[in-house]
Amino acid sequence: MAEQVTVLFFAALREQIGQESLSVSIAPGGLSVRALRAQIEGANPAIAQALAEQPRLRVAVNQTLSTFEHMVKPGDEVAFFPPMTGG
Amino acid sequence: MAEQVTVLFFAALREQIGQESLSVSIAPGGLSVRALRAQIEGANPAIAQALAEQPRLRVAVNQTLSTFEHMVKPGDEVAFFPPMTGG
Amino acid sequence: MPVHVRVQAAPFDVGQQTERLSTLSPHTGGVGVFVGQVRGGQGLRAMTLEHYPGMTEASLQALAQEALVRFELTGCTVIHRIGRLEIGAGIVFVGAAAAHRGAALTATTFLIDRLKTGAPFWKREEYEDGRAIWVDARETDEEAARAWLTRTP
Amino acid sequence: MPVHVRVQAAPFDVGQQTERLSTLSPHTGGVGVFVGQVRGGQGLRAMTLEHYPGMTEASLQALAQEALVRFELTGCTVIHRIGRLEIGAGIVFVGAAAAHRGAALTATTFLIDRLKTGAPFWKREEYEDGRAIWVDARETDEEAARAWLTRTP
Repeated sequence: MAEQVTVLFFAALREQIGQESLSVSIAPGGLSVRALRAQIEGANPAIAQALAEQPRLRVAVNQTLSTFEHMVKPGDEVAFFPPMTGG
Repeated sequence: MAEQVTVLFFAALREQIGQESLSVSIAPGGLSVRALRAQIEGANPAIAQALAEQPRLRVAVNQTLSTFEHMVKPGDEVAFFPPMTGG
Repeated sequence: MPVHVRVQAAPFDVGQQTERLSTLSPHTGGVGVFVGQVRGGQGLRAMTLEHYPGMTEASLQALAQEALVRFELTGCTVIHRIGRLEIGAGIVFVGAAAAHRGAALTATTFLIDRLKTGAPFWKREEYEDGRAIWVDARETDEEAARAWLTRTP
Repeated sequence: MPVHVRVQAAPFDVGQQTERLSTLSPHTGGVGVFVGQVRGGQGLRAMTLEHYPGMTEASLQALAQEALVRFELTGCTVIHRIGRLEIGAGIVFVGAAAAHRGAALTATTFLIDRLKTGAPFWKREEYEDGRAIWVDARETDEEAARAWLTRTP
């Protein structure tokens, strides 16, 4: 279980994918958000399509806005979502 | 009575002069605020001094901010006061 | 009424006044509010607000109408208190409701900037040591009011 | 506490929240407030606010702390509602208290500009004809948030 990351989806993305979270096994050394995304997309064509349809996809790692180059480690929480629209 | 103007003083000016209003007789043809001021000052040295000590004296004629060139007519209300400090 | 102006000795109710602005129109998306209050410090005990009855109401009404048109507001409010006010007491409430936040907040700033030097109120401060001082108009306040003459909208 | 942050389904009380800001310090001279509410029109019936629990509270807390320091506030407040909200309902309350009006009003604008695109909320609109639409982030909102990166203070 220590080699899992939790992946979350929000808003239009969550709705389109039809699920709000996913547990993904990764290599112990970790990988970039970009590589994690590619790994998820390889396994889930529906997620690949939903992510591709988000031209301004945002990512947060452990609840902090991050870049796609950020390194993800086992145990991290990674969330993908469209641009935020609060207020 | 139709040849009177009412002159009002506010705030520091009112306090220094020791009175809040004055009835002044003017010529039926009227006169400028500047001339009215000179007329009042001629008759009241204490007012002359109080007005002289207000480097940024303001004037309103009939409750509208005016200039010292504005023509005052009998029946008008003329108010002198320091810069306003509301809010 | 989209414009609400009052000069009063009594306190104002911020909740009630904001509620009025919020419910004026279903097209309102934002309400901006500014409350000015008596700031303590330097031995200040209280201040007394003097005004020019009649001219005060007329100038605040004109200011509120100008804001309504200039910023395309759904409504705005100006309430100014007079008389003696202690530390922490509310002096002035200005508020603006608009479709979008930009207009609401800019109009709120416009109302308070212009009111400061454009309506016939004067403040007399009372200090704990017995001094009583008429507040001088600040040059920065007069500049803030003038700046609105050349700003758009 | 100078900073007050809440994410809640329940309505907020504008009067009570403004009172909190007004009474935090005797050195407060002004309180700025902005209330965002659901704007009607174009057949909109209601909207639902979704958020990212945990990250939302943390990002609002960081935003409020940044405003407190940047504008030398005596206090500030951010309350954001979640769940389904009908036309006219309050969505967000931001408020800032400071010694002077400039800081209070600028901080209020800063808080709402930055909150709009910087905290993990998403709006889903429901229309009378049955359509449900996720609101797109507006480029103007992202520009408004970015502008604060280069502004002083």
